[in-house]
Amino acid sequence: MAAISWANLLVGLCLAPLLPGVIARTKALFAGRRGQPLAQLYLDLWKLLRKGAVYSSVTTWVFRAGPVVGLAAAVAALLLLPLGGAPAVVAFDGDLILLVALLGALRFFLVTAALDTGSAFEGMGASREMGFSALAEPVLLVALAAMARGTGETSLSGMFGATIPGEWATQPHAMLLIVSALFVVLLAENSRIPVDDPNTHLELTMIHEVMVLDHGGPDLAFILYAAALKFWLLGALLVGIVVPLREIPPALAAATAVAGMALLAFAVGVVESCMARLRMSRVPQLLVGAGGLATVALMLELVRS
Amino acid sequence: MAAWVDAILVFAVLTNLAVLGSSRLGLCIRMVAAQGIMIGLLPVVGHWHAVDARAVGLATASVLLKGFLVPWLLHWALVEANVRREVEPYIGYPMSVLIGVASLCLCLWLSARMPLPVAAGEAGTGASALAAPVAFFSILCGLLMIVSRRKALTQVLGYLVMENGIFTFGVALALEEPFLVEFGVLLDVVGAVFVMGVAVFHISREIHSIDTDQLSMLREERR
Amino acid sequence: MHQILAGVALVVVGGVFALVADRWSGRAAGVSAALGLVLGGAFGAAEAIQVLLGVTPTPAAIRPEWAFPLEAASAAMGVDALSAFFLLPVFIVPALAAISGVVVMEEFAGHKAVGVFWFFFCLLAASLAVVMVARNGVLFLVAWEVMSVAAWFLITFHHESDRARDAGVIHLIAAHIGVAFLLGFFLLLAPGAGGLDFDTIAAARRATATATATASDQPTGGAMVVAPGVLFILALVGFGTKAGLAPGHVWLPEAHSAAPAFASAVLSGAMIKAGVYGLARALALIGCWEFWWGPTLVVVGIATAAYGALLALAQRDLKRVVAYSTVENAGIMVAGFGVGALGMSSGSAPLALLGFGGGMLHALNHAAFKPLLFLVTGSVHHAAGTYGMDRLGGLMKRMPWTGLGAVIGAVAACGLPPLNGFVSEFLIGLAAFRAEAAQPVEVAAPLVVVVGGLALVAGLVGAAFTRSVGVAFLGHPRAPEAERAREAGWPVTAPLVLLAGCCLFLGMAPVAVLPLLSRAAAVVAGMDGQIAGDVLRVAAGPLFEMQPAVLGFVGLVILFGWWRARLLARREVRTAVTWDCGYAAPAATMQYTSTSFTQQIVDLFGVVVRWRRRMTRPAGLFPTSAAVETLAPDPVTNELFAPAFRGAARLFRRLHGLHSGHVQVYVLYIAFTMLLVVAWKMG
Amino acid sequence: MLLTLILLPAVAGAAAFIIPRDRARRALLIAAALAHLGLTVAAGIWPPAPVSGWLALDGLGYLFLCITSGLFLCAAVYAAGYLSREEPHPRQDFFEGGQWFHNAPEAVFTGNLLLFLSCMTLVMLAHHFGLLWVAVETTTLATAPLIYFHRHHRSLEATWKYLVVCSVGIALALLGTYILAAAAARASADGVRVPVTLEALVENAKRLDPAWTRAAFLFLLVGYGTKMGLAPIHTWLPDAHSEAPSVVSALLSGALLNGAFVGILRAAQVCSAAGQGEMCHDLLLAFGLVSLGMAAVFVVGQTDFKRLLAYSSVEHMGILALGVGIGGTAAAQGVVLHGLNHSVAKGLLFMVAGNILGVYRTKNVGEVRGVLSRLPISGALWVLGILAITGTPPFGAFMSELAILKAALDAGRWGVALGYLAALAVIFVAMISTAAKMAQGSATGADPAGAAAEPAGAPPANLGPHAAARGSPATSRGQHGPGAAARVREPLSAYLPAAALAALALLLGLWLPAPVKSALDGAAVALGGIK
Repeated sequence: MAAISWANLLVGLCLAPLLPGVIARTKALFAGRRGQPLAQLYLDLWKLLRKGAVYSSVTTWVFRAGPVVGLAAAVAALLLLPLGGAPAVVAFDGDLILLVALLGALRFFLVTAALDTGSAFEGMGASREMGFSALAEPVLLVALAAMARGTGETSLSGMFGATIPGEWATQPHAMLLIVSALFVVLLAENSRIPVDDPNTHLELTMIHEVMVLDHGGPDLAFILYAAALKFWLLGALLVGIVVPLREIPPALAAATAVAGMALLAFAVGVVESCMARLRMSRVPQLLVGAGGLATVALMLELVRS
Repeated sequence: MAAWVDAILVFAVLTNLAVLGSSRLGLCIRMVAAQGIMIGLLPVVGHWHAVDARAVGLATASVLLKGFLVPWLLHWALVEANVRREVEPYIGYPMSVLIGVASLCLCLWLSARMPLPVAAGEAGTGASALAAPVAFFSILCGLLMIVSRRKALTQVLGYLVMENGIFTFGVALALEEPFLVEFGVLLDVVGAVFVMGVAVFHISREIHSIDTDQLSMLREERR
Repeated sequence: MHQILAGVALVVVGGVFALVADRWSGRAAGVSAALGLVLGGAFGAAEAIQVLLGVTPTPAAIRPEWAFPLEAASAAMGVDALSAFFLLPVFIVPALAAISGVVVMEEFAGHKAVGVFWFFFCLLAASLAVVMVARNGVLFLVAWEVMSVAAWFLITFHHESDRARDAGVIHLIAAHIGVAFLLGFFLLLAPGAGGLDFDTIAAARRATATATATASDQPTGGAMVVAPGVLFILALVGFGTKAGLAPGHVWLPEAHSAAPAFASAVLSGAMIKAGVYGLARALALIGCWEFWWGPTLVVVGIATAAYGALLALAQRDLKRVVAYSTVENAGIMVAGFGVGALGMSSGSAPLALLGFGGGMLHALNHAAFKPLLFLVTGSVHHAAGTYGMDRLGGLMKRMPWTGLGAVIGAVAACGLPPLNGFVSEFLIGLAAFRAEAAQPVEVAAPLVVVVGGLALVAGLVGAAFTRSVGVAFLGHPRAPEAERAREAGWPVTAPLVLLAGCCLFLGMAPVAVLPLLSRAAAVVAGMDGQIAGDVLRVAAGPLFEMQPAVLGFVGLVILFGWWRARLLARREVRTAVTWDCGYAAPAATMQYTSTSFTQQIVDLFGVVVRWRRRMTRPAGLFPTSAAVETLAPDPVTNELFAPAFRGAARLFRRLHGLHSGHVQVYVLYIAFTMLLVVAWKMG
Repeated sequence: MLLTLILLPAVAGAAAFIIPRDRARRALLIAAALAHLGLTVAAGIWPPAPVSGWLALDGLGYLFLCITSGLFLCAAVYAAGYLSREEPHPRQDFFEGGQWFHNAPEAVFTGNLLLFLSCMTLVMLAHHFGLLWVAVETTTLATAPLIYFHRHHRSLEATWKYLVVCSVGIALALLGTYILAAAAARASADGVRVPVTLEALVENAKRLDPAWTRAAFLFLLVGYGTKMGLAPIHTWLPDAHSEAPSVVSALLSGALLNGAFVGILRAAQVCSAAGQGEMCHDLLLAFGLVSLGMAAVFVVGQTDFKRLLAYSSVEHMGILALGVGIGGTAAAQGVVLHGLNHSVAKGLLFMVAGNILGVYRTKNVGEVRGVLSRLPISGALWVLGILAITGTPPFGAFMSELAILKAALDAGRWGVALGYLAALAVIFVAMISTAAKMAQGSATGADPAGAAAEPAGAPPANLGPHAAARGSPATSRGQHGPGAAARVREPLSAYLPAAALAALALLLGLWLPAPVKSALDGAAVALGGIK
């Protein structure tokens, strides 16, 4: 059984950078452009890893620790992630708390690294990042709590295991609310369009990109890879709910899960092409709305049982 | 002998009303002195047949103190403060007399309801039905004078009238308390009045008037 | 028991020596006090750990013959697992803080009463220990108030500043009103002639609890005269004000920011625990559990935590941020107790033990990282002379050890994985999630508040501490004082490193702490230590299974750090100026300030924080100066207590007119009273 | 033995009037105080025989006699130092600017002090109600000149009010005594006469006419209540305490109020023996609560720290009345201990207030700051005193207030307990914020050493209260000077008695020596009689 989990982990580590490529490609499709190659991110990572590094004179060891701890947190979080119905490498009651906390650690060190440079832009990005994540985190946890209430399990692997189809049958509207809430959280956490524009070049409007403005070489590689892993992580949670798996052989389950992820990436691409960015003051309202959805879902679950 | 007692008590009531009604301090002092003398004679008059050394001693002492020593002191304070007339008091003179009469009726009604320890009017006990009501009336008049007058000297007189009331109550109940207490009470009353007199003397010298309005600096501000 | 008393005696002797040694030099006073505290602390902590580990059987309560003026009072003292657990921070934190304090206090040696300060510092530590050990209501209250009065002298050390004086007075008033409630609690706990000894009370209540288990709580045995609900409210308010629960927290930020930093470390690290210990002891003493206690504790706890986190965001003073985070952590501890109470009232032992265990472990963790943060602020103030974050910056380069301590403290305070803050929040979260998933609705509903609340609080506290560490320690120094800041000597940094080590140890190996926890939680839950140990080992299973993931995370950090070093080994690493869009002269003031960083979040919760912004707009064609200043006074003080106190004072002053100054009126009062009395009694 | 107890201070008082040389008179004062304390303690060890039923030493009397005697000794030591620092010649009153005043002759002051002690002893020993009334009246007359020691406008006003209010009150008490005598007269059937003494009355209390005993108790309660300072008939207390010299205020609060309280307790003993105990409880409870309420109202926003202490006395008398009102032995022990605690703490506070007044020359709380830095010893004692009087542990008052609260709660009187705790809380808030503002902060106030305009021939600066004012009286407000005002040398006699009282207050909170415990129990038994 453990082999499947490690296999899923490897799949995640390898295919994660593919998803941004898919998103970029769908946006190009909508815009009528050829778009960058699917493996663009792989190439960037390869290029960056072989470069030197330029560190600002102002920064201290905190700046250097940022990317390293960030990537470590992302990979550690991946250890906890079940994919395609198979349990995660490390699965225990309450592992969702550890997952959210690891994302918190990633965010903490990235933000402190940003503030270390002492530039106004990084400060701005850090401030916005903390502001929005302070609202996104509760939504994620309440959504997972609703899932826990529905499935009666407190471990991620248990939740996203075989019981999901039964849940869709008994509580379809609650599950729908959870999916939409998680989708909003995915967009917010990974700086996709409605919340933040990943490939804008105007520092004043950025959130995530401006935080990593001063990183270069291997540091930037680590950060980009961590971001991709984070997208894979939250995507897998969403896919775990949306694609109900019957008792099918694990290899096939993994494949369907990866297909689901690609589909998710395509969906995000579609959303990014059709919508413009929300005004900065609108974003909290979006997150609070998502929070409302998750809470309603939880209430439905509570009332039912 | 009851007739004499009643006469004295009636005299006391009249002096009370007179003091309430008059504005001239010199007159008030003399009237209160007279009341002191008459009340002082009560122990003797009450027990005319069984008069003993104790009663006579008490009577002479109170007559001497209340009739002569205290009025002399108050006169000396009056002269020192060279004040003739009570400045207009909080409650007007006619009004005070009216209140006096009303309180007399109240006292009569009250004492009728209140059981007196000694059957009223028994011969030889010196207690007469009038004693208790007159005593309460004097106390009320004393309080009224203290509360309604402005001059410090009048307040001393009010206190004296109140003491006379309480003294009549004591004698009226024909108490056989030993001699010492009677005399001690007398001594204290006079002592209190004496100290008050000295205080009035100082007040007049300190603030050149014995009007208690000057004496109202110590208060809590209503910020 | 005798070792602990010896420890307390040593601490007091240290204090007295400090008072005497002040004649020669302030430093001598500091050293003697620190010596007393360290030796006494070592003695006491040793025995406390032995009791907790069950090495020595919990010593029977000693009851020395002592002619107290009140016969209900007796000097009964005893140590059980609960007391021993809370004795740890009480003995260790003051000792560490004193070492760091000796240096800080030296500069005041000449012109301030340093000896008196050290005496009351030691008296505070000693009275804290006595509070934890007291087994009699009156002795408990006397030690409790001596603790508050000693803390007052620490808070008003800089009494020339108005803020410190007001903080001292507010602290004393809050403490005294708390004692008023505690008086009610202890006296109503065991009405009747019986003394106020905890053992007799516990036995009596347990007897009547079983007797009236079925009937309503009408008194049969006489011991249960008052409904347990009333006792619970009295205890919650009484101990809540000391622990810093929401409406009663108003004194805490003022007091902790007025006292010298290392004294605040003791106030936060040890004194707040007295409130939490008191609440635990009260719950244990009351003996029965009603269904509505759990939800009340949870709601009050989470509300306090969110309120504290929000206010921490809105502060500009480093020390007030740390003080408000104490309020937040107190909220989390009480929320843990709430989860435990829910477990007790719903009869599920694992939930109860997890809840109480989580709450108490958070108290221990808080006693590790909060003094670390306060010592950091103390070291910053000692070096840069100010607490204001907007006049600091770039201290990490100039004070590396303090900087490291600050980062570790911040990570622990935010409850992030490798460190101890996360472990206790994980326990409480686990209990909440498990109950929420499996228990019936009325138990699960309040736990949703815990789940959502903890997540929101984690987000807010994360923002608060990233801002504090970022603005104060990183970036360019914003003022000349920050420029000149230098690390103080080893006595200041050694305790920092030691406390950081504690945080790391507790974070990485929570397994070691579990046995200590189970016996203490058993006392509150009223269960036997052994059974509780087994139940908790099963319930806290995930704590063991989590180890690999956390160790994996740390291993990955080391792996990637080594990988990047190898990558960069052969390549050229240059330093340059931070990317500034090519702007010619970037200034330090262009960096984000403390309030601008958190403005976005705080505006969201504007209705709660209600901060005021004073703005001088740029005027004229060529504006010379413009400034914006935001102030965040504590809304509870400003909107609730201040108007109430002012209104009452105005009403009372209006009544002063009764003393009008005229003799006539006074005599009228006598006559009126006489009339009233006669009418009442003779009518 | 009892007679010597009374006559010793009286004779010393008379001698004090005659002795011309001040130094000898002060020595006599201290010697008489010491002798009196010695005699009291001796009377405790070898209880003397009562004198013809009128004078007797029971538990209650003995305890309050000890308190009065001990407090008088401390006051005597303080007064000796205080008088030596006072200037007899006229000087400027620093409150009302232009008015000059001079002190009363020192002989009058010392003499009256000693007469006061002998009257208080008489009050404690008197078991005959008439004698008790005479004793209480003489205490009023003895203290009137003491209040008027500084012969200026305000103290004269205070004295006048004290005399009028107390005399009216005492007159009512006289009426009560007469009614009691009347009731006794009716009870003395078949020839045997029942004297108006405590033992006789209690002995055949059953035969007393219930209506008359109730009426007697009402008048005695209101009469002696005026003297004891129970609200709303406490009006003389704040004025008298704030205008009298601090040592007199200490004696007024610490001893005089207790004397009146003993009077009420005697009446209550008789009344409860006659079966009217329940009425006494209600009345005392009512007066207690009203006093606590009034004290709480007047303490808030009080700007004069001596009036603050005066209202605190009203509060504590309220607590004593409340304790007796609740009834039962536990409450009785609380009341007795509280009487002791209050006298000790209040004496300490007034003496320290005198020191502060002497240096800062203002009673306005707003203008006094930094006492801890200017008068370190007095400042520390001030803070300890305030903590003691507000019933903060580890001081004694906490234990006694706790006992009374426990009795109230055990008796199931929730309303009373709630009101009691609320009033105590309000009073603590008001007093601690005032006292803390005074004690801490950088010192203000005129610098006695180096004011610029030194009036010619003025004696060298020293600590004497009302010491010659330097320059304009407004110096205390105007002149803060760059640095905090210098630290003032405090003479031993100014703080030694206060320090002794502070130590006693702390001791009473933590440990009770055996003799004190037996005295307290003796008094509690007598008080417990009021079921």
